[in-house]
Amino acid sequence: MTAKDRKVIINKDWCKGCGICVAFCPKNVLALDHHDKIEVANRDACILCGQCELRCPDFAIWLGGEADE
Amino acid sequence: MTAKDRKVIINKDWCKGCGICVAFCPKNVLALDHHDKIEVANRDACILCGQCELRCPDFAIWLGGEADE
Amino acid sequence: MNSHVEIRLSGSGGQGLLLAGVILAEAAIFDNKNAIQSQSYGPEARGGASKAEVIISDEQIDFPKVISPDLVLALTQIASDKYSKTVNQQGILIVDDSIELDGNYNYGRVIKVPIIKTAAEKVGRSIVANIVAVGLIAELTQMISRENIEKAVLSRVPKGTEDLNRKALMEGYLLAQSVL
Amino acid sequence: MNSHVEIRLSGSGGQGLLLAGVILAEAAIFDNKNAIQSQSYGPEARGGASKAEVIISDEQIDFPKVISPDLVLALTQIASDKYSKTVNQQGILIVDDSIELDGNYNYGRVIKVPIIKTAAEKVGRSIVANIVAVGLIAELTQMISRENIEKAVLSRVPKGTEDLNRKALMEGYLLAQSVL
Amino acid sequence: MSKNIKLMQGNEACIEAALMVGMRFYAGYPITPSTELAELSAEKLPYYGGKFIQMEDEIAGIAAAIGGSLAGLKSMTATSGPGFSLKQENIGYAMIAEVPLVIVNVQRGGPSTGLPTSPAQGDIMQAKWGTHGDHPVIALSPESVPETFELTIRAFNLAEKYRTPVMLLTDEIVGHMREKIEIPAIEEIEIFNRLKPIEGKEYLPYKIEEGDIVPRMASYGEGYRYHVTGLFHDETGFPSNSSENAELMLNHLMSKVEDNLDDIITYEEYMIEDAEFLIVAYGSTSRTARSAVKILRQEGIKVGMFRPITIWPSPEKRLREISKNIKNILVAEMNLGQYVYEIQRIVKSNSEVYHIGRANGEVLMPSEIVTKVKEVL
Amino acid sequence: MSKNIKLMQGNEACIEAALMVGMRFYAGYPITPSTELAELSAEKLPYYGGKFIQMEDEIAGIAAAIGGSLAGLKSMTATSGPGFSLKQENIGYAMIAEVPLVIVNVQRGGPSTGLPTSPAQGDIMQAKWGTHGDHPVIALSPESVPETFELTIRAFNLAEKYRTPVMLLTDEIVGHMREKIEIPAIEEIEIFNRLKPIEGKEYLPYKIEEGDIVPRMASYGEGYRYHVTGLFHDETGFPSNSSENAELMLNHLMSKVEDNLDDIITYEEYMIEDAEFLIVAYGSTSRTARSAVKILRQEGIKVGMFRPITIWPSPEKRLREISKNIKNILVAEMNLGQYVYEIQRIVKSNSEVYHIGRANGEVLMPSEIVTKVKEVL
Amino acid sequence: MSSTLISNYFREANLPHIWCPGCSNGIVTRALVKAIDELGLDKNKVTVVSGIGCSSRAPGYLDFNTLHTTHGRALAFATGLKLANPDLEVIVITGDGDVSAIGGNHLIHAARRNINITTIVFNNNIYGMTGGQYSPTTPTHALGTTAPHGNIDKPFDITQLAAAAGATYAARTTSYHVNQLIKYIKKGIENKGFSLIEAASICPTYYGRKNKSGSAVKMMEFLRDNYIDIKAYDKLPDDKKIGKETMGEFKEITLPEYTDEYLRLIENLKGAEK
Amino acid sequence: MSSTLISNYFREANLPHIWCPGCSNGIVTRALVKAIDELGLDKNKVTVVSGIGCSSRAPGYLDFNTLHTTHGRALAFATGLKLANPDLEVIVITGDGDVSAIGGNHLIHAARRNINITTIVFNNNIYGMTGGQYSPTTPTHALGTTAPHGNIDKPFDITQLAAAAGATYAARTTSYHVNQLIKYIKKGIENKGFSLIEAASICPTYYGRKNKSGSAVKMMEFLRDNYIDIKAYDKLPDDKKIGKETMGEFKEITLPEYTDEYLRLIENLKGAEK
Ligand SMILES: Cc1ncc(C[n+]2csc(CCOP(=O)(O)OP(=O)(O)O)c2C)c(N)n1
Ligand SMILES: Cc1ncc(C[n+]2csc(CCOP(=O)(O)OP(=O)(O)O)c2C)c(N)n1
Ligand code: SF4
Ligand code: SF4
Ligand code: SF4
Ligand code: SF4
Ligand code: SF4
Ligand code: SF4
Ligand SMILES: [Mg+2]
Ligand SMILES: [Mg+2]
Repeated sequence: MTAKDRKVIINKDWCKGCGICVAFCPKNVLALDHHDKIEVANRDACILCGQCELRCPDFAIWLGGEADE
Repeated sequence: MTAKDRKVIINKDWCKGCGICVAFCPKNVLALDHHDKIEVANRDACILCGQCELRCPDFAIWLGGEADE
Repeated sequence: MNSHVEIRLSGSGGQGLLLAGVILAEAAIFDNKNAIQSQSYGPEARGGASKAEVIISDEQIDFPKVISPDLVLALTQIASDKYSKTVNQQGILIVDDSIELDGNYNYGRVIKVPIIKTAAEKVGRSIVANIVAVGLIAELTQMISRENIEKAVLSRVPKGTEDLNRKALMEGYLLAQSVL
Repeated sequence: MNSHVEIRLSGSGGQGLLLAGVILAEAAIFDNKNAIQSQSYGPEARGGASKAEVIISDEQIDFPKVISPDLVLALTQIASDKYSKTVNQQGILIVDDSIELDGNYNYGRVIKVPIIKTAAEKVGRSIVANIVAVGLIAELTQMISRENIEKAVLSRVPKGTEDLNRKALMEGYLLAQSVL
Repeated sequence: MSKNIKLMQGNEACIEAALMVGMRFYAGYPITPSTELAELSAEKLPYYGGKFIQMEDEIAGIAAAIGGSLAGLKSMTATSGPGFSLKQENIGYAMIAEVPLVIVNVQRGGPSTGLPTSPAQGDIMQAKWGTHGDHPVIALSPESVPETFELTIRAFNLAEKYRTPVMLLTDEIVGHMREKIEIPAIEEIEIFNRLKPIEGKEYLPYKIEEGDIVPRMASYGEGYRYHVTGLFHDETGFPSNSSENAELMLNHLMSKVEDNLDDIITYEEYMIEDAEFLIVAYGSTSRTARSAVKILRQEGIKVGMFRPITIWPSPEKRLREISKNIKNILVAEMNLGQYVYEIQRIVKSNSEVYHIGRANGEVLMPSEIVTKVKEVL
Repeated sequence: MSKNIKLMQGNEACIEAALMVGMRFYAGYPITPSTELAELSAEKLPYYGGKFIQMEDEIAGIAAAIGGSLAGLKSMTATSGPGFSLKQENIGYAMIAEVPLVIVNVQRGGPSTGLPTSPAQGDIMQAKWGTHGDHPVIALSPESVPETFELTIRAFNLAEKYRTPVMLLTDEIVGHMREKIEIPAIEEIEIFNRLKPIEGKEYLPYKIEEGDIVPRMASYGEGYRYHVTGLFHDETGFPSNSSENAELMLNHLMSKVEDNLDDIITYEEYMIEDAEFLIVAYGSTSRTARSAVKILRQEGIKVGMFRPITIWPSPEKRLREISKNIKNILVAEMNLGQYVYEIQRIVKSNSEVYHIGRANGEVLMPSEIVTKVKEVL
Repeated sequence: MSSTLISNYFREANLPHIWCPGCSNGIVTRALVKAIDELGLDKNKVTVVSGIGCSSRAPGYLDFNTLHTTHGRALAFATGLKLANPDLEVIVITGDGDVSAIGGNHLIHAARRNINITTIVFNNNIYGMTGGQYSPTTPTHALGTTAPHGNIDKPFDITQLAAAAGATYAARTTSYHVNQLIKYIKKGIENKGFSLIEAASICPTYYGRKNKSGSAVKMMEFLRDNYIDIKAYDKLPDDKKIGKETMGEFKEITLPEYTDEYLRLIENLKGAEK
Repeated sequence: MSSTLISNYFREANLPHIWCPGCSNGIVTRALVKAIDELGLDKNKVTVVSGIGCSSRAPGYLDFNTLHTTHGRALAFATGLKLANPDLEVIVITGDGDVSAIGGNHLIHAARRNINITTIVFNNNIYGMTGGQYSPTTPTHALGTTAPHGNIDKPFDITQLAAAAGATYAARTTSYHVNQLIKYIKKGIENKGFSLIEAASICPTYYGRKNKSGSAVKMMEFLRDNYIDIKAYDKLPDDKKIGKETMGEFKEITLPEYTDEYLRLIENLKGAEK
């Protein structure tokens, strides 16, 4: 996988809606949906910095390849 | 009791013959007898410094009044 | 209802069902009945389904746990899946209207009402769904006097929230009347 | 002596009576006998009287403690005051010559010899009084072969002190002969 | 006086009672399902001028509580399984030093960390035999919230009267359930306070005054300047190695309990007059058993229940007597067989003894006891 | 081969045997009268490539020993009364996690610090019931130095075979006395090593393979990467709250011992063929008892001795059988009455059970037993 | 579905974990795994030991040799494992209560021996597992269920305590500063001796609620805004220090390691008479 | 027959004591009593608590309220006594094993709380009572019955450990430097908070014999010649530091005391609804 193929991937089942990734994303890419689960609201803004992955307590968001949303 | 009346007093029954008072008496006043019990060998040299009393582990020697040897 | 009623309240951790159970039990005691309230502890309490149980009786209560609930309340889908089927055939199952029940199963009398929504929209705070449920249950079963229900609610909720909770209770009564 | 002999060795903490007991027991075993050695622990061991016990027997030894000593050794006055009277009437009491015995008491056969002095003056080290005592006891009782006594002594004393201890043993034998 | 009726948790009732009987010192370490005892003590004691301290572990908890008692305050510590194991060494200390103390064990599933949030009655034998050496044990086991209140008071009174640690063995069910309780007025409560030294008389800390059961107890700081040790000691409190003294000391420890069994032992007999079958149960399980008795009686089966309230010392005399007329005894407990050993010992060949128990975190159900009784019959 | 006969202390024989059976890890904390076990391990283990560590306390001692065992080494810890009390929590851990381990308790006078340098048999019941919750216990009690050797080997073998902590209960007398012992050649010693996972087969750490008694045990670091916990767990080793699973797990723990009593239990019968009176004694006290039997037999009194060598589980079946033909049983032990409870339970009304005991630091004398027997007769 | 890091090192069948929403235990556990991954350690040698507590549940999720012991005793068990088999890479996961209340003694002794164990302290300043009692690191005046009138205890600085007891690597950071945390954990594992890394953590459920600290996000912001590198902190004027906490590497030295010394002892005795 | 100091403060009926010839336990115990005498404390309030060990036998000889507890637990018992009755002047007598091996946790927690207890550590670097096993303060390479091949452990500095854990007064001297010892004990008692005074001591019977340290006199000379005041020590060139030990006052600060804080809590709640 090349860096180019990487993107933010989420696993809603594991997300507990704490909002940490949302709050500390430098580019406001993320949001909670009305079930309080994570969603990628603004993928284009993402700079693949990985802050969300570092701080998600539930391993529910990461930078990787393939997975469709 | 005035300071003048003070002298080295010993309680042979309690002495266990460790020799500590003998070794650290600055004036070589003390000695162990042939039963390894403390005795005042040279009372006149005593300067009443109290080092012996401070270090006797068995409370067998002290500066005080009255007691005859 | 009977002189010996077993109630199981279920939902998720933060919904205050323990408090609801305590209020029901205390109100029963104010009514000169006997009552026992118990709950399940354990990892279950962190996420997953949580339950609180109450037994109300005119007699001495020996065995302290609910054996065959005469009334089951379920506020979440997970709780409903786990506990709805435990209600006895003569009993009442009360579920929030957001819940889907397994159609293949016979639950006794089912009452499906918008408890959480009522709390959120009519009272203004979804956190008081538990008190709405208390009002609903009290009114449906007619086991305990309204007076003592209110007394129990007011003695157990945080200072400053009395009006909110009185309102919630009232909405519970109304919900009950809507299905009576 | 009997086919079952109980020995009590007493003195003060530093006199090595435990070692003496161990040597006697081990020598007995080398002689194909049974033997048990035990001692008293506890604050007693710090100052005060100390004792070591040995049972030597041709039979199996059941009860492991000395009940009625056939031989008591006392090396200090305190030990003697405490233990000399425990020797049985057919037994032997061995005391160092520095010890005064209670004249009103009947101890069986009393052997009073200069054990410590012998060690100090004849062997040159009062610390080997215990080995002098071993030689004395072995020779007096004739329970164990000299060969095995010596073997046991040499197997248990610190390296480099063999000659000293052999000498002490010899002096013990001689002391015994002096009273036989 | 209007009745003071409340809905209360077992653990709450315990602290309520403790405060009323005069508990003024609590030292412990949190552990489920006993934690409320610490939390409520922390909350309430300061209002009474009493002290709560959360220690670094359970060993320190009981140690500090013993210290509190020596300083003159009625003291308690509480825990559950793992913590009870850790406290064992110092339980023995309190016994030999004769320090009044109440130790609560809200039992949960074991061994080890086990099933921390589930009820069990698995520490029954441990309560008696958990610390090394020979020692007497007083342990009480309540079946309800009101009885938790009652027995907490009794535990403190026995502790003070017999100068010994007293254990309150409850379990997760009794500790956590809420039930109706009538709190008596303070005047209605019988309170026993440790006897203090006789003024003007020479005080030997371990000498028993004529007519007394145990030595009188001065508080540290009151002017008596005495010595307390976990070594065998004589009347003066100083260590002694003499075997005669050891015998005296141990005999006193044992006999202060054994000579006063009638005062210490309580039990309940339920429908046993005409019973042909006896269920023995204690603590929360006796509620299951009572329920089963009712069901069986309805079916005409002559069953009764014997419920030890004082678990240790066991109600040996009475139970042996009853057993003479009973063919079958079923011991019901939330463990794999503990108190049943004691029952077997007591009834000898008088009765056949059966056991029903479980330690999987689930309570015994009335129907299970009913079935078992019928099986035996 | 020439015989290897030595004069050895009980504690010495224990370590000698442990080294021969393969003990390679010792973790403990010194306490009289068990200290020689630590001292000898410290001295000798490094020569065998084994490890000794003096931990900060007894709790850490057993914890580290469990760690040593999980890492694949045969491990032991040793202590006396106060330390045994402290180890209780982690004894339960080793039981539920099924970790092979040998725990030696060289008994001294208790409770508490008690009589630290005097012998006693006061921790007999504690060995069985000292930790919280339900659990099986295997405990052996030697009466002599040679038997200390023998039972140390047996303790390790049982620990490895049944994946459980095994206790060796000796006392100050057996531990400290020197006696004749013949050390066998290593080839003559039967050694059991824990079964390792079947290669190539999926490994579930708590699954019992067909034909096995206990789950096979991988060492940490061997590639199996499994989980061990003190919580109730299932075959996978992971915690489980299900009551069905709890039942399975506990049943396995209990039954691995209870289903193999014939393999685990040993005892000695001495002159019981024609005996009308039976003395039950164990450990060093059985030497007093044997002596008393000989004296009484000389006087024509038909006395025999039954000596449990495996103390727990108790030799219940055999003893109940014997008791059918015995009117009076005297239990002799160095405590105020402990094993006698078990004997009373076992023999029911078959025999009258008497007790002679003491916990004052003095051993029971043959003459005392003789007198007591005559008194009863 | 999860990242390769998670699927490589976690027992996915046991996920999702039981920790509360916003609990930082997951963050720190992931940081540990990331450090292990970056170091390229052999999974079969990595051995993770814990005591009892919310944090101590972590080993159950990790695909290594894992051991969940009794409350407070993790380091004592770990010491046995490490000495018995020095090839194991032993890592201890523990909570503030586990390691500094009931387990305080094992901490200072493991540090004193300088045994090669890396200890990660999940310090949320509270007993999470039992529902919010104050711990030895709860700040003075803070609330806990056993400190309903405000805590009068003074808190330990666990990192400095470990350093004083003999740890050869001791560092603290927070569950906000995750990259730093990963770096410290790596250094701790690489240090041949006793290492302790304290991760200031959050328990929104008990500490947060009781102390009105706000949401998990608010608590993370607190960590971000109030933890200052020790060197920078030392330069602050006294009034600016108030309310600030320190982080950074507090100790990093080299001393003989315990199991090494033991192996040397064995080596020295080789050939000697037993 | 004895000095007035002894007859005023000792239980003479229990003397002579059981300690070995030359054991410094008697020296340190007398120093404590001398300090108490000079401070003019009320004997009825002085409460001396110990654990188990040779040193811990001291309370039995002292005419105060005395408590001989279980091994390692003295500070936990003492904490209960002090909190239950803050009027008691609580002094703990303990050995290096008692306070820093099995009792290490209670030490750091009593220090952390800054509870007003004065702890006197009789540090003879060995377990005397049980016959010479190495302790957490036995120097590396020294011999003990459980370190027959030489100790591989690193020793604690108990005084500095207590200081790091929170003690507000922490000082060390030796049983040779008795006047200094008396002075430190007095300062420790006067300090309103947790104080620890370590007295470097000698055990000629076990430590001495095993390590060929010579007679009690020789061991006292060692204390005299090798303990150097910390300030002087710090100024020494590195090569001169080798083999030297430090003494002096390591910490002396003022912080709120635990029982005071508790009494304040009670005061604050007065009149409030229960
Ligand atoms: C011997 C023992 N005492 C007490 C407990 C109860 N207990 C379990 S975890 C815990 C405290 C946990 O706090 P911490 O170590 O800070 O972990 P956290 O839950 O905060 O992650 C306690 C008191 C126990 N399991 N065992
Ligand atoms: C729980 C427990 N473990 C072990 C012991 C045995 N023991 C008694 S004193 C002691 C060590 C004493 O050493 P230290 O505290 O340094 O005192 P010292 O005798 O050197 O003055 C030990 C290990 C005990 N009594 N209790
Ligand atoms: S990778 Fe960075 S920018 Fe992209 S969503 Fe995550 S935190 Fe935001
Ligand atoms: S940090 Fe993780 S759990 Fe929290 S909202 Fe984001 S994805 Fe969900
Ligand atoms: S007082 Fe001083 S000079 Fe006199 S004997 Fe004592 S030490 Fe020597
Ligand atoms: S110091 Fe004391 S015990 Fe030692 S020799 Fe002198 S008087 Fe005797
Ligand atoms: S209680 Fe606190 S520490 Fe435990 S999982 Fe929840 S947030 Fe985390
Ligand atoms: S053994 Fe050592 S510490 Fe104990 S009394 Fe003797 S010299 Fe003192
Ligand atoms: Mg925590
Ligand atoms: Mg010491």
